[in-house]
Amino acid sequence: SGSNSDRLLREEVRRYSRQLLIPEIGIKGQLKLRNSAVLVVGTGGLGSPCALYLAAMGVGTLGLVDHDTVDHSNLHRQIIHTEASCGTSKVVSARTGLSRLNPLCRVRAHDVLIDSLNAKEILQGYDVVVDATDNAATRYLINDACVMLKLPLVSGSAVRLDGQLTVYNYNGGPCYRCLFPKPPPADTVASCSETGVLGVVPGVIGSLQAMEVVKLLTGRKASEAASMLLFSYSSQPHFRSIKLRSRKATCAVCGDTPTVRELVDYAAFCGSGPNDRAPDWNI
Amino acid sequence: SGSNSDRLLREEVRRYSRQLLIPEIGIKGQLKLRNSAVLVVGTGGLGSPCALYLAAMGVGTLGLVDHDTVDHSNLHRQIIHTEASCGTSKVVSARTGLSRLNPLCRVRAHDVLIDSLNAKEILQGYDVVVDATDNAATRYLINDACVMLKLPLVSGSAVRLDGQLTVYNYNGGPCYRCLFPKPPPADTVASCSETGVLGVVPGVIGSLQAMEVVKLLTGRKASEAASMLLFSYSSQPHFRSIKLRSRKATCAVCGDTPTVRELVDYAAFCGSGPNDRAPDWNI
Amino acid sequence: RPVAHDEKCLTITAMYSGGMERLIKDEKTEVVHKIERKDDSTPLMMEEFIAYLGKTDVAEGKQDMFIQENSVRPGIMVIINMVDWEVEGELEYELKNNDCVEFISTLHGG
Amino acid sequence: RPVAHDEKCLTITAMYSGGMERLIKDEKTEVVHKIERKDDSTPLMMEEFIAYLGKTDVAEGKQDMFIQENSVRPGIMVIINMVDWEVEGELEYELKNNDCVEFISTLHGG
Ligand SMILES: [Zn+2]
Ligand SMILES: [Zn+2]
Repeated sequence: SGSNSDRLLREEVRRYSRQLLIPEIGIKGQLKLRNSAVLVVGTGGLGSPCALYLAAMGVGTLGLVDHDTVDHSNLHRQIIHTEASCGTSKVVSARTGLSRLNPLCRVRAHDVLIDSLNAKEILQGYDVVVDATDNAATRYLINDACVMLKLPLVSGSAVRLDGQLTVYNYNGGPCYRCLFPKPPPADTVASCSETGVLGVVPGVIGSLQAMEVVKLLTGRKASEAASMLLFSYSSQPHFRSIKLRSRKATCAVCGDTPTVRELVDYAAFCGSGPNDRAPDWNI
Repeated sequence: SGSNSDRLLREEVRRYSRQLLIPEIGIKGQLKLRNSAVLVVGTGGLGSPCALYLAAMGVGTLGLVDHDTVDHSNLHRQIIHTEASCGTSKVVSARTGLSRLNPLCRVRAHDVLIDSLNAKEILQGYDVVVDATDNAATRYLINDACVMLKLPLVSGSAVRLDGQLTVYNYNGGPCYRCLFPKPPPADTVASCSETGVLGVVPGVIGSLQAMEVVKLLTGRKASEAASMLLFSYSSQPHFRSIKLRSRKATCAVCGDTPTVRELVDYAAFCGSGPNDRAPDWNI
Repeated sequence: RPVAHDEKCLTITAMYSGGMERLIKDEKTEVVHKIERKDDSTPLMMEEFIAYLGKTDVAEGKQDMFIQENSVRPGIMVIINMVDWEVEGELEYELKNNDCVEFISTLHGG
Repeated sequence: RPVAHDEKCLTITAMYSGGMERLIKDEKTEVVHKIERKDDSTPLMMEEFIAYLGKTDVAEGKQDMFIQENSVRPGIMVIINMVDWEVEGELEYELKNNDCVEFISTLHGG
């Protein structure tokens, strides 16, 4: 819309004035956000606050990927959606929420199930990828695609009262496979549908994912060592930060002699795919 | 609306099913949320995510207090509001946002500037008060009113890249005045309008305020020691938890022989009131 | 008082979270172990410690949700004193007195 | 190596955050101080330490934004080794070797 890549528009100055005041961000940082494209995979509990804050803070282009529709049981945590959008496409509902908040944000809605065939095409052209998905198979898929396309990956997860947050494949740090070379047995993996989640838990982690994206886009992240943030509603203190290993030379995908050179069948690799859902729980 | 205080309605079971699955919450915890009333003072950067998550998770009655109108420069952090609501009342805009997300939540909009004359009347009847305001005078006012009405206070703040979170006046812990008996000199106090704030910083703190409310309402908080959570975008680790003193026997308001027995003139006490705003910043 | 280096007894805290606690007897999240060594020159390696926890802490019938092929099963992170155990040598790490070893499930939900 | 109790030199770390760093020379957030004592029986009290920081760390002309009436000015929190200084005795706290003392502005915005 006529936006110049090295100048802020008058309406951008008005909207982002409180961020322009911060030396760490300033005009330079705000321009970096505006000229960046971020892909958020999953518009559920994590993707809701993450996408809202990224759009609010001024990321110029946001991609959203989801194949699901909004359900009433989502609304206790998925605050980008609405009662009225129940039954409709999540990415369309999320795009509506973002445009209500910030019409300056360009939103690309990918209303598909991300898989080995389309993942690289979807990720191509983005500067950062956010993993806000809900199953192990898709987490390995997105990780491997990010390694192949050399994209940093902001990975969050939340189940019950606990959450985890890590930036993978960035600045000599590990990828998801470096930490978890073998997938967990399918019967040990718990999803939010099966085991529940307190609404605000993905809220906290998803907001922090948006913060990690800002750190990546503005350059601050380059000075930080690889770490994983652990969060729990039920522990004291609620947050702990764990020091992580570097990239593993023997990693199957990001190592020195990778054996995984193309995306594979991740449902087979994990013994369970993104559509293997437990039945809804009833009283 | 015909809701029974010891049973969940069918539509509540459907909406909150993922929380009912968590032993820590369950039907008992969900009923406690549903039968509670929480007052959120301030519908800005902190109040936006806090109110959204409280409504989403099933708090039955939410009060909102704000006298301000929505401005474009709010929207980089105040995600409950919309572009279309610019120029209109913040509490009305926030109520619209909450009803879009969860029509089961009863919202009371207090479209007033909270002050020494109306504070106790506004706070009366709520179970927990959330301080999501933006100035020292209002923070002392709300604290003193909470002490007088024996209400726990979930206090959050965010400026630039930093945030702080504490629960005051609860279970033998300190009140705000126990920690800060004297107000800071007016010229050392920075507001978000003057010094800016990164959008996601109040997002993180406001979400955590919602979590503290849930801990208070469900009873978990009773087993935790008094602490203050410190957050910074620019520190590693981002979160630290500080052990706080107990209630101070000599505190002017919550002490054994209080000298402050009625609400006072807080603008005079602090040398600066809620309406003393710095001029907007221009490039 | 500081612990002398020649003691034969190691105090090690095992912590379980992120869902791991559901594999542990009484769903405990923290168990302090006092482990006697034959003498002070016999090291306690992580591999041996994991096998020991499988017997002492893990609930009946859930051992193979904890241990697989002499290590923890895939999907469990091991953190030694707040550091990813890979940095410390994984199964070859030699436990020191007062170490804290955490076992955390990877979470996949969102 | 563990520090012996009879040393005359205390190593104390002062940290500044939440906006406090803007009162400090070069906006430093962390300054490590080596403080010589006359002898090992002369305690270093918090009141003396704050006066000392006012001279060494605080930028020219900003002293009265840091110190008021022999203590820190209202609105500054003091944290000793992650604990609110009121728990530790405030101005009467006696500093120990390797203590970490943080000065944090209270934030009021939202
Ligand atoms: Zn790797
Ligand atoms: Zn008090």
